[in-house]
Amino acid sequence: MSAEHLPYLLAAWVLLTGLAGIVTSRDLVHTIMCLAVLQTSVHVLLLAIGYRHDATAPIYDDVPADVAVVDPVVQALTVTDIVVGAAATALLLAFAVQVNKRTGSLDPAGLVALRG
Amino acid sequence: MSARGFIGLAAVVLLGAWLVEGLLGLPGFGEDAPAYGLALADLALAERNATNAVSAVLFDLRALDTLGEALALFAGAAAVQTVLRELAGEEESEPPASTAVDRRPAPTGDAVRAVALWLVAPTVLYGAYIAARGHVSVGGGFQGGAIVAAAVALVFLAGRQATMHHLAPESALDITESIGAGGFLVVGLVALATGAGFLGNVLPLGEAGRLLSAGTIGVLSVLIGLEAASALATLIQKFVEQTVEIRQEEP
Amino acid sequence: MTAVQVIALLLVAVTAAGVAATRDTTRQAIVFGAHGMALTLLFLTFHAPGVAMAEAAVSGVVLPLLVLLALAKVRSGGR
Amino acid sequence: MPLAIAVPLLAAVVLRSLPPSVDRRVRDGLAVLSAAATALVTAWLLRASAAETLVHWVAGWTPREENAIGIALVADPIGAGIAALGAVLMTAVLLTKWNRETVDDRSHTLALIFLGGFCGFAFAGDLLTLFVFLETTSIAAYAITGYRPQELASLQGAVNFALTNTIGATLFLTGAAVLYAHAGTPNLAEIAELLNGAGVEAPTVIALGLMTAGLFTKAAVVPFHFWHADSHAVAPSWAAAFFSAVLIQVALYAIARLHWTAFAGPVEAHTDELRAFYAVFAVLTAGVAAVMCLVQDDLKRMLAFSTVAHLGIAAIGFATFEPDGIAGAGTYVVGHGLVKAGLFLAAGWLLVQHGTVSLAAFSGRAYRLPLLGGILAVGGLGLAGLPPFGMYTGKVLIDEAAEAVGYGWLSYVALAAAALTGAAVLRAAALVGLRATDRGGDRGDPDRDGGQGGQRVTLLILVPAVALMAASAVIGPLPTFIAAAEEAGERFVEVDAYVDAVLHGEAVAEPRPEPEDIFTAESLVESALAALAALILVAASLAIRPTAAALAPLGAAVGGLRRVHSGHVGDYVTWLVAGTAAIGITLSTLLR
Repeated sequence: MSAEHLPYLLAAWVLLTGLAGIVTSRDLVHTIMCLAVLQTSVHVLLLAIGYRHDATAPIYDDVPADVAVVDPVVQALTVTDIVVGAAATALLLAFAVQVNKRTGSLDPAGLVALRG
Repeated sequence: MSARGFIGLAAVVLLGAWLVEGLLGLPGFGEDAPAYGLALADLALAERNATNAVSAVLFDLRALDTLGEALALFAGAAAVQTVLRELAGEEESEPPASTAVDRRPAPTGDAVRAVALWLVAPTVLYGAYIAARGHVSVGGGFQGGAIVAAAVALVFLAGRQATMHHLAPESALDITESIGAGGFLVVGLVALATGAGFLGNVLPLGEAGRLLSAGTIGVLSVLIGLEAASALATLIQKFVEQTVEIRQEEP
Repeated sequence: MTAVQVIALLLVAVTAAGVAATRDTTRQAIVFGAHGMALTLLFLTFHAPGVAMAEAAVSGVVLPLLVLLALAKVRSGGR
Repeated sequence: MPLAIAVPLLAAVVLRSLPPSVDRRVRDGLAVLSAAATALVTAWLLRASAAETLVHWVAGWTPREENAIGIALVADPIGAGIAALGAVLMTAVLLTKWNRETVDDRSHTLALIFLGGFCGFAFAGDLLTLFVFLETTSIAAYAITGYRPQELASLQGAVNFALTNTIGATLFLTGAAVLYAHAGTPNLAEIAELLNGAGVEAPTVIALGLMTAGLFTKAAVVPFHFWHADSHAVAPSWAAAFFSAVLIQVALYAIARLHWTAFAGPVEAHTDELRAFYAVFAVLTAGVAAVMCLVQDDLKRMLAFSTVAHLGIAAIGFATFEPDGIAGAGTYVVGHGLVKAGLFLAAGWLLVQHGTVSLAAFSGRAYRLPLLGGILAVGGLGLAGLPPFGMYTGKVLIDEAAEAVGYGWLSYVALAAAALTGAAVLRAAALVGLRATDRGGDRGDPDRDGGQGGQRVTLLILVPAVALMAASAVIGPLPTFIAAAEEAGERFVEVDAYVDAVLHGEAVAEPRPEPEDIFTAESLVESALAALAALILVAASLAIRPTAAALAPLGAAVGGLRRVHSGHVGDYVTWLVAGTAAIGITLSTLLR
């Protein structure tokens, strides 16, 4: 283990804490927040992959054009994924609100309409 | 803790062990970035006169991905509208203005409200600015849209959902969102018709660093800004509506 | 790696665990906002100012607000 | 190819922005027309791709010095075929919705976004694009599933679906990111070229493991499958008809595509181990789902489990790593998709006209529905693998591929799974169509057929249902279809030809193989036996007692299996995590 891999390990840590939160969760809103955290893990990973030392942001408005920059592709993907992830989270929250309306609780154990 | 908790945590630990072992085999952080991304960063400036390479990737080089994500956002907003509408009691018509004022939720401190309201206009302007200059400097449509949506959140904090409803009724948000996503598609199809390829560039490139430069990148960025702002505002608005509904029911 | 990067990484690690460990969902929404801010800082150190901007607006403002609104709905009787 | 993506998406956007005053016939017409246009475009692409692999560089960014710059859309017969299947089915299901939705209905918008994303996914020649369109289709699909939030079951299905699949998507993207970092490019052809001969390295294993786990979730492979039955039992029938035909199958397609591009080089030396690896999951999927299918009372949930079982059979075809296996899997998916969509539409008709799809409810009714029973029976025989349906053809090809690599026993697993699912549906057919007991508790009213638009709804739903099944029966024995499928299979596994076509602009025309003779005595006898076994099973079950419980001869074991399908999303995620860990550790061991 070395400092060189710390950002990757952080991404794994965030992924795993999100999963751990979900499997132990007894509240749908709690589950959804953990899912939102879990999704940020891949943002960390993507940006860490695109990063290189001694480079600058891929935006040239106040730096010379021949300067070394980091990868813009992973940044583009991350930006879109953050916004779309928010939409997915909002959809799940809307479901959760509805579940609460039907069962009066947010415990997924109360969802017993489908089984077997 | 339940049995599921224990088994689940054990599985998570197992997965973690495998993941960590594999990730340690990756090349070290910051040693090198993918060649593909670096090549695209060069092309953005060299061939599109775009000083923001991220926007060049989003709205030209890999605009198809952006289209896919934009439509996912579009679908998400449309879905939340449908799911929460059922809850609102199937009532579609807008509430009359007089009752709408009474639907104010928690009393918010006057100071908070004043500050929030004062912040709204600059925030919206800032968001628009970010979206419009996406091809030149930091930011772009998604960021601008998100910032405008944050402004909508400020209106809510100011306890003015009646105002919010007035300024941005659901039907209007539907339209602006459709203009954003639809415009993106139409620009892409126009480019296809003119032979530049779907979502290709059809406008003059201008001079790098100027507002009118980088061809279609700026146009698409603004359209995405519109789409993202409307979609996120729709989400906030639908959720606000829910809480207001309930508070009104309380004695 | 710079010192700021390491600090930002640790902040993200702590806040992520915080979100998963916080059982009270109202408080969790606040911790999630903090997680968003830690990520914003991290992304700035990764030379991704645009991503940081989106992260701040979405994870810092929009998502916590949506969660609090959903909770307000749930708490107020829920049906 | 961009048209296949842009047309449905544009129609979706327009549909949402139309003012409420616009007549619904205009809306329905626009939706059906755009889906039909997409079907035409994809059909044309399918035809054109038979001659050579079509490559389109989006926005005109062609490769520089044979390095990819833009996003490549690639159409080969398998990819174009699944896109065309999706577009045709979407057209059919939208037709069944004609004039039946309210004006503020968003289902058309969501369905068309799904279709556009689906086409993008089928044609993607780029790792990141693959992810993006996976996301687009998924969000649209979650939304459609949770579309009727009045019902708790609907919500439960949608929550389970959205949560597990979002985790799956994140796992996939994590793997894709690692692969992108490792290869330095997201273009699949270029990755294949760069990693050719690279051997297995740590990032390859991580990428393969995570992407496989993510796609297994999307493909509902056991033990990642739990969300599937929950969501399909509650999704509107028209959507379930469409989803069950292509939603999970396209994920299997992606697994195969990745195997024969990005991972072809690195894992070449470990082909045998990987074959066993995939075969285990395929057999598990076919077996578990077939048993679960048999013990369901809810017709839609039964059909959902049968879909998973049939995906397992198609996965057997993939796991052989033979061109014929791919051809067989492709044929099987097409044949199955048409029949299953027809069955779901029929179930939807039951729901509309009789308000239930519970078999227990039907077994007590005093009247019969011979027409519907007939449709279900034909579909059941098709599922059991009887010719002339496309599934028979597919299975023969899969059998041959399995035989060729020394996995001949796999064909018996497929046979058994097909017979079990066929039996389940045949039993439903018998209960709905034949049983006319006069026991009390008659909750149905035969005159209800006249209610809710009666005749017209019947025509609108059942005609497309029958037409889809007939299509499956027509293409099944068609020699040109079989030859085309075999050629498509050959081309699918030719990694070098794919790379040449995408990066170097070299189209390769392969000689067309002679169509396999699928009507060998052995295959015919086998399929007849399967159908017979299914019939006997049905007869026995009906003779004993018409309840689902009586059909559980393995008692405790089946009971345990059913308890595992708890409906609790925490359990599902636990299975998902455990499955991912198992995949990862197994791959690390196998590929050492």
